[in-house]
Formats: sequence, structure tokens, C-alpha cells
Amino acid sequence: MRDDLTAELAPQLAVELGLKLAEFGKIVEILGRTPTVTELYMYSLMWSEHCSYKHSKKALRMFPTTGPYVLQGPGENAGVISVGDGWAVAFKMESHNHPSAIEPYQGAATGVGGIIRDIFTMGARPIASLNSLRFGTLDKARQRYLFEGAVAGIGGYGNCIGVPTVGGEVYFDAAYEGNCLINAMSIGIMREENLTSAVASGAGNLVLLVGSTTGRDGIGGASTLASQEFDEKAEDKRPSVQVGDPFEEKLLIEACLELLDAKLLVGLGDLGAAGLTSSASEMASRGGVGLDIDVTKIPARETGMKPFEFMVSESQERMLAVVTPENLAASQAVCEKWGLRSTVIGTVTDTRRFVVREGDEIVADMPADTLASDAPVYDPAMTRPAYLDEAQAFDPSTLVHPETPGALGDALLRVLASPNVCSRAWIYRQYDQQVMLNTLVLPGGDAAVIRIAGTKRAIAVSSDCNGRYCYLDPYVGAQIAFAEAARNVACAGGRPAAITDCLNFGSPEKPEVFWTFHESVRGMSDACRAFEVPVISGNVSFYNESFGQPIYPTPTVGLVGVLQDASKRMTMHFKQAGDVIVLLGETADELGGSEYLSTVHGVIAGAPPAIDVAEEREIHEALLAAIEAGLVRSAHDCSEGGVAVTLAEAAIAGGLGATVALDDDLAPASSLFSETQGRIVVTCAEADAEALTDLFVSRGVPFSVIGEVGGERLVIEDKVDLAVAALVAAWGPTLEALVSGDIPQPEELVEG
Amino acid sequence: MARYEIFVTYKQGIFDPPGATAERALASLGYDEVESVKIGKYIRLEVADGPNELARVAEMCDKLLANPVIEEYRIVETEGAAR
Amino acid sequence: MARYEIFVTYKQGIFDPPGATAERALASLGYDEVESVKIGKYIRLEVADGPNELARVAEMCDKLLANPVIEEYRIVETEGAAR
Amino acid sequence: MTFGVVRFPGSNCEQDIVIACRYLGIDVDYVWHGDTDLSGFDAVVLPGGFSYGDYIRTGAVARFSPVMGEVVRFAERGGPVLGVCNGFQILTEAHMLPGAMLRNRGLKFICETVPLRVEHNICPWVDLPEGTVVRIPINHNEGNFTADPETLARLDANGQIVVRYCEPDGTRAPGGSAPNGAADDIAGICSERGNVFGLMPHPERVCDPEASGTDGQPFFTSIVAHMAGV
Ligand SMILES: Nc1ncnc2c1ncn2[C@@H]1O[C@H](COP(=O)(O)OP(=O)(O)O)[C@@H](O)[C@H]1O
Ligand SMILES: [Mg+2]
Repeated sequence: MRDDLTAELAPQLAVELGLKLAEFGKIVEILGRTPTVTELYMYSLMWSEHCSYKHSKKALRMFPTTGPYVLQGPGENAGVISVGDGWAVAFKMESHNHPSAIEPYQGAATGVGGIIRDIFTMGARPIASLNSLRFGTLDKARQRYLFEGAVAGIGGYGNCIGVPTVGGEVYFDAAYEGNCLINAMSIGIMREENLTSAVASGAGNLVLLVGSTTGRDGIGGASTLASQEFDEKAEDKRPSVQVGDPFEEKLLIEACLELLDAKLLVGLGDLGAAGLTSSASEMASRGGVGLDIDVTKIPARETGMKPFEFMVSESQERMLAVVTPENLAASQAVCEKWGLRSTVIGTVTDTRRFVVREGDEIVADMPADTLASDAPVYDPAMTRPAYLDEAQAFDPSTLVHPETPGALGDALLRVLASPNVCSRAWIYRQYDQQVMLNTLVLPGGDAAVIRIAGTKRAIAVSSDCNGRYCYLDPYVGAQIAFAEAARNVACAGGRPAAITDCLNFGSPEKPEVFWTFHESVRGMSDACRAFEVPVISGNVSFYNESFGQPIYPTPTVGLVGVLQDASKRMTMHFKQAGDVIVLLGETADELGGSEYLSTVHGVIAGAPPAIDVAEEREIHEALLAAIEAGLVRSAHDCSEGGVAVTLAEAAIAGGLGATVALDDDLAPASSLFSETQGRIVVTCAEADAEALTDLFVSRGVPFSVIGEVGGERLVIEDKVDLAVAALVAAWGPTLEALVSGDIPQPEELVEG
Repeated sequence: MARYEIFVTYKQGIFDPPGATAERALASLGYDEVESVKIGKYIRLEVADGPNELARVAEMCDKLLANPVIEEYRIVETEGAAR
Repeated sequence: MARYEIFVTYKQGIFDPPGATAERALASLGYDEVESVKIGKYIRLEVADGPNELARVAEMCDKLLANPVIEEYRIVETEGAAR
Repeated sequence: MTFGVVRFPGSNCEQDIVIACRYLGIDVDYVWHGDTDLSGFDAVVLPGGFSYGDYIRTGAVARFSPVMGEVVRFAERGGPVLGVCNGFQILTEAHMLPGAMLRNRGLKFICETVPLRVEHNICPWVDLPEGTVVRIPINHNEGNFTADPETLARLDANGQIVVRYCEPDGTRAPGGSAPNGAADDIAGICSERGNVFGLMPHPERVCDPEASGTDGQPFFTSIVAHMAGV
């Protein structure tokens, strides 16, 4: 066995690789000797935050993860739920923040590639993607570069592999300037019987590496990057950027699904963060077996690669399959057919040890479990951040708010033009939204609707998180993230089935940051319980800081809902003049953390809107009952910008105006822009108005009939009177204008 | 008036999918003598004479024409006349 | 073993979208000295020695590496050693 | 009548074509790029996608697939061939249709439903009255069709320009109506005999009223009626 590390040098290297000395001690204890270079690299990656969840593991136990139709909860590459008729849906969301902050196009592209592999590894065919993005404000050239590059990369990869990108979200806030967020979500469909596990078993079976060659690119990439905060050092990590090859990935999807359909594989795993080390050790540990891998068998992209480089390389578009010797020929034939490389690089053993050799010489030999399962688990300290009291104490009513229709109208136009509210068409126009012919509701509304071909059913999907709310109150903010996703899905006619999440935070080693993490997980868990919706997969991204400044706590929710009857799907735009407009829910005076406060007053403070998840659920159920009864013509929820923006968006999308009277007794600005939760603007045919309101009464949900669809203007009695064309002019062009660098001058934005 | 030719390629160790594809395609077309293919960008600038031209061209590469994170480039000044 | 560098550019009169965009971008970055930008492909082939190498490389260009309908190319043999 | 839909490595709309054809009651089956037998097929479709990753140039590698030699012979015998998006790009690379594709003006991928005007044409693939406006999604990064002036003039004179990008009312904007910058607003052209037809838009995406719409149906049914007629 090679010993290439002296007892003196070992701890030094360990620290350089990001291990704590205590962790190094544990490795020596496990091995009963000084680790080799290869072993140390492998442990350092598997025990990194990104791979081991050592800081988040305990908090995540708060999540409800079970349910009658959950086929696979957290722990595999993706979660899986049954959606009826023997069909199952697999989905997961994952972050690629740090790579994208260095190289936005490739970072975002390989992020999409990685999450897609997680899906077809389960035996599911990817059918839809979403993306959740956060950047600094677009008046900064660097932020425009990151935004434009990330969107192009997401499109470049997803379009090429032929998986539609059907939704997502994007916010721009200075809090993300040094550390953008790129969260990618993928959804796949499969027959229940094809559900596969990333497991190795059966001593004597062969380990087959399929797909791209292995190079030095991405050495310590995602895992290293994602496990430490950003600073000047980020520069040195640049070479770890990887270039994605979506063409290779497309071939991998087809070949792997064919291999699984033909039942040729014992197990299948993808190579993601920490490359071969991670997928191989996890597959071994799941199967309770050992592995014996010879790095000289691995097709190399470069000459002179060291064993540890083979083991930790994050070269993209590679899969690891376990096959019986009998099925080897047939399996390789399938790969060959698709023009893919496939190479036997090792065997499954019954020793439960992970052995790596370079030819005849053993360069690593450790208990397989210890890489995947024995990583330390921490109980990080928490303290409630000092800033909270002051931020929450801010009282928006101390500001001078517009009162006259003119001023209120200007405020509405400014909020509509805000990068956080304006049209997202500039983004999704760069994404293939329709390939596979299943997208029944395209991006642009609340949730996208994807039909499940061959059934009457469909799924509705949305990803949401308002980081400002979470900054002002992580517990409430995380509940709202869930509630808004569920509300968007309900507006499309879908009942929430399960969620995935991507928890983006600063350093867990900072008690104040960890407190916000813990509160967010608690909030999301409580919301899930109130809706009886499980968390079936997710991802934690810590160390989202730059120069010591953490981002807003950003616990993003990716929610999948089910429509039993796809023909009952609902959309958000006004349909017909004369339709009656009903506001579900009641508006309270809640401008804290609102888009209006930030856009018009430049203030990000106050208590975020309150939320009662039980009440929220009753409102969704009432809406769903109305939709299923065929009483609803359109439904659009209130989120950033309040009911005024909701009405404006429904008018813009429908090319129809409305005349409305809001019967609350709030100050006009609060009435229009308050971001009170649990509100949905619903329209129905005049003939159905009574039946609809009766239904709401019988369900005991608060509502008010506020007006009528029609005309070419949006008229909100005593408050707003604007041509729909003016709304379009404000809402439509913002992103394109900002990206092209012609930034609206401040004076263009001051109230007239 | 000078002409600068710029050759942009991926850095050492960064995977070049178009090159790899061309390699396979040429082989399947029977060009077995081809051992490797790299595909990058070829940029031709016509620049009005001025102070520290070359330095400014390099600046243009770093800022816009190349992506220093994953690409490297080579600048050659050629006669404006050159074809 | 020889190295061939191939420069593929659009023919006269064919609009070059990336070049035009780069031209505008450089101007907006203040590089007013730039009079024109053309963006094409830079292809580097490592070829095992054999009969009529150059002719075969030209053939590869006509068939695959360039599209004669819109593109023209220039082949330069450089030392295998050259960077 | 049976359609054969070619699967190249990297194609990703072949299944969409098959779904659309089945919906329209047209017999259809896949053809592997490595096969060289088209007997049993009455029409051939080259689908959209990113054959060979669109590396080097869109369609540049797919054009050399074994099946393509047979597709050329099929077309020379007068067999109807349709190329959608990447299929159109492959047809130009194979010189089965004139011209070539450049990157979209603006260098952005474009996915959106756009109005197209049916021109006076000789193409049996589109039997719609001249001037008909249909709304069909485009979905590409390299749909900026270009050809030399003579070729453009010839295409026009011969009725080989089948569909053009236009404004919603069917007119053409002075500055051009093509979102991708295509020469002469060209969205789709056919060969001199008319039997080979390539277009950038995706008619297969608007064949099912339950899901999207019906504007794409004539792009598949016309040829069936035409073949039945002869
Ligand atoms: N990054 C993105 N990628 C794709 N679609 C997006 C993206 N960002 C927003 N969208 C789409 O734009 C529409 C509006 O988004 P958003 O304002 O977040 O809706 P909501 O307020 O209902 O959550 C939605 O259909 C959403 O899917
Ligand atoms: Mg919404």
C-alpha cells in the first residue's frame, strides 16, 4: 500500500483541504494510521459541508417527510411521489451558486445538468425544469453579466437536452450582489415499477463508468466552493470551473433510461459534487458492500493525472452503473448504440471497504461507510440576530404615502416597472418551454401546468421564496415561501402533493446565521404540516457570503401539485368583459418588507406580513372547490406589489381592463400595495357569481366582490385610473432595458 | 490603421465539447490521421492607430472578447493589408 | 506529426451577428478606435504525418469544418511545437 | 401513408412529431440515423433538436449520418421530405435546400409563438390559401436564414418561399418581421420540385387543441391529401 504522506505533513494537508483538526483526528482513528493523499482528499470532500450536511443534518429532521403517496423521501438522488395510475413523479432542487458566481454561463448550465442527472438516475425521464435566481441590482455591470450569463446557460443546456424550462423566479437585491443564487429544479416522470436506487450490491458485480472522459476540471469544484465563503481566494478556485456538454447528457438520458427499462442494471448513480468518490462511496454504503476501483482504467482527458485527481474530479456528464458480469455485454451495447463510452473500472466486493488502486498498487483503502455515513454531525450555536428588533420595529405609517389618484397611479407604475415585479418574458423567451408537448400552461402566470401524457392528470409547479420576508423574520418568511408556492399552484387548479427545497444561507458557523437557518426550517416544517405536504428532497447551500456579508436567508420552496383533471386547469388573465371580480381573503395594513416600500420609499424594513397557514389552506381549498365546480374564469394570487399589481397583471395578460372598488378602510397606499397573505383575485361569469359567492360563504372563507372586468382601463375607485396600455408600457420592458445597459435615470422614476 | 488577429481557446484542462465532437466526426469520415481537434474563436479587429494599441486590445479581450475564467487568447498584429 | 491552424470567417457580404454585436459593445465600452470586428472560428488540428496532408485538411474544411455557402477559410501549417 | 421520423443523436423533437402525426391519424415510425433503408416510408421528417449538440455548425455533423445518403436519394425520386428547425438546418447543410443559417440577430435563443404568412408557393407540404396567417412557435438559436441575392430572387420567383414571418395582420414590417433577422423574412422554403420543405417554426407543437392549438395541422395533413390525390 502506498504511503505518500508523513504524519507531520498529513494534518497540514488536511487543513488546506478544509478539514478541521478534530475531523482529521477522526480519520486517523478510523484508519488506525496516517491517511494517504488520496484518502485525505476523499474524506475531505465527503466530509465537506456540501456532501455531508454536517451542520444542517439535525435541523432538517424537523421536516415531515412521509405521506401515503411518498415512494421515496429524502436520502436518494431525488424524491419520488405516486400520482396515480402507476405513474410516479421524481423531483429535486439544487444550488449551483458558487460556480455560477465565478462563471455564470457554465455554472448555471452545469447546475441544470447536475439536477437532471439526479432525476434520471432514479429511473425517471426529466419532463420539466424550473430555476430560482437571485442577483444584485442590475445597475451594476457585473450583475448584468451574471444575470445574462446564467439565463443563457440555463437555456443553453436545457434547450439542448430537450427538457422544457417551465417556470421559476428571480429577485434583484443588493443582498445578493457578492453572491448570486442559482437554484435549479428538475421534475421527471416514470412508471412506479421503474423506480431505481443508487445502490451497489452483489460481490463480483462490475462497476461501469459511462459517459464523458475524466479530466482535472472541477477538482474540488462544487464541494470546495460551496463549503466556504467567497473572498479574494475565489480567484484561485477559478480553474475548477467546468464546461458542460449537454449533448453528452442527452445521450446519457436516453442510454440510461434504456438500460433501466431493459432491467440490465443492479444500480445507477450519477457523478456530481465530489465526483467518483461521492457516487461510489454512497452506492457502496447503501448496499453494504465494498468496492475495488482501478484509476488506470478510467478514460482520462489529460495525461499524468494522479489517483486522487481521478477520484475527486468533477468532470461533467458521467454516470456510474453496477452490472452483473452476464449483463455487461448487453449494457455496453446500449451505450455503444448511443455513442457513449463505457468502461469497467472496478468490482463490487463483500469487504465493505472502498479500495482504490493505481494498477497493482493500492492508494486508498478505507471502510466504505465511513466516507458517506461517519462524517461528523454538529450542533451549531445559534443566537437571534441583533438587527431584527430594529428592522421589525420600523413602522411604515411614519412615512408620507401618496394619496391622490395621480400619485397612487405613479406609484403603481413604478412598482410594476420594478425588476422584482416586471415581466419575466425576457428570461423565459430564452427557454424552450414546450418541447415534449406537455406544457399546458406556459410560464407567465402563477404556476406552470404539465400534463401527464396518457392520463387525464397534470401537475402544477411553482418555486417561491421572498428573501426580504425571511430577512425580516425567517420563521414567517419560510412559511410564506411555502404558502405562496401552494397558492400559485392552487391558482392553476392544483392540489399540493409534495415539495423540494433549496436552503441558501450564509456561514452556519456564525450563530446569527444559523439561527435564521433553524427558524426557516422550523417555519417551512410547520407550513408543510398544516398543509399535510411532505418534503421529499432538497439541498442546503451554506457559506453564501461575500466579504463577511451573508445573503438574505433564502429557503426556496419548489412545490409540485396535482390536477386530477387537466382540462380543469386555471389561468390568471381576465377572460371576458362583464366577468365579476372577487377578492378572496382580506387586506390588512401590512406594508412591512413590501415591494412598494422598497421601490417607492427605498426602505427594506418592518415586520413582514403575518401568516396563518391553516387559514391559508382553507382559502386554497375554497378556490380549488370553485375551480373544480367550473365556477372560475381566472385566478391570480396577490404577492409582491399587493392587489393592485395582481389586478394589473390579470389585465395586462388578458388585454382587458377592470373597474374595481376596494372596500377595506385602509389608507389608499396600504389598500393597494399591502402584501397581506392568503389573497387571490378570482373572476367568474356573471351568471356564476351567486353560486361562487355561496360556495365561499358555505366554506366560511373571507371574500368581497370588488368589481367587473371590461374596458381598456384599470380603474380602482378613488385610487387608480390607468390605461391598460400604460400598465403594459411600465411592466413589459424593464428587464430587457436593464440588461441592455440603458438604465432608466432616477429622474425618470421620481413620482410625477 | 492596424489589424489584430485574436485566437481564443479554452484553457488547458478545460473540456472542449465542440472539439471532441469534431474529432469523432472526422474519424468517422475516415480521417484517421487527425489526433486532436480544438475549436475556439477567431477574432479580427481593424483598429485606428493610437497610443498603446496592443495594451488596449488585450484589455478588450479581458473585458469582452474572451472569458478569462475559462479561456486564454493570443493576439497577433498583422498588416492591415493581409488577407 | 504536424499542426494545422484553420481560420474560418464569413464570406464578404455575409452578415456576422456576433461581430456586429461585439462592435457595438466595444464602442459602448469606449473603444472608439475599433473600426470593425469579425468573429469566426479558430480550429487547431494535430495531424499524423502522411501523404498530401494539406490537401486532406482542405478537404476536411470543405466537408465539415466550414460551410462553403457562407464561410471561407485559411489554413496555416505551424510547427507542432508552436504554442 | 407512413411518415418516417429520423432520430439523430441529439434530436429532441422526434417524439413530438410522432405524437402530432398519431393525433392526426397519420401512420408514423422512427428511423435510426444509422439505418439506410427507407422502404416502407412515404414521407421522411427530419425533426428538431440539437443533433450532435449543434457543435461546429447546426446540422453539420448529422448531414453525414448513414441515413442521409438514402434521404437524398428518396428526395431525388420525388419523395416528400420535411425538415423542422434543426431538420431545416440539416437540409441546408446537406445542400438539399439552398442558403444557410446564422445565429439569431441579437444572439439570443428565441422561444415564442409568432405569426407566419403562407406565400404563393409550389410546396405540397402546405396546402393553404396564399396570405393565410398561422401562429406557430419558433424555438431556435440559429434561424437567421441567409442566401445570396440571386438565390433569394430565384426562390421568390419560383414560389419556393413557403412561409414568411409577418405581423399579426399578415403584413410585413418595413424593417423586417423576422424575430431572428432572417433574410427576406423567410421562415420556410422548399426545393425547386417542391417536395423538400424546411422551416424553422414547429408546427408539431400546435396540432392538439386540447393542449395548444390547431394551426400546425395543415403542415402534416396537406401532404397526406396530396399523396392520396396522386
Ligand atoms: N427564472 C425564471 N425562469 C422561468 N420562468 C420564470 C423565471 N422567473 C419568473 N418566471 C415566470 O414568470 C412568472 C412570474 O413569476 P413570479 O412573479 O415569481 O410569479 P409569482 O409572483 O406568482 O410567484 C411565473 O410564471 C414564473 O414561472
Ligand atoms: Mg403568483
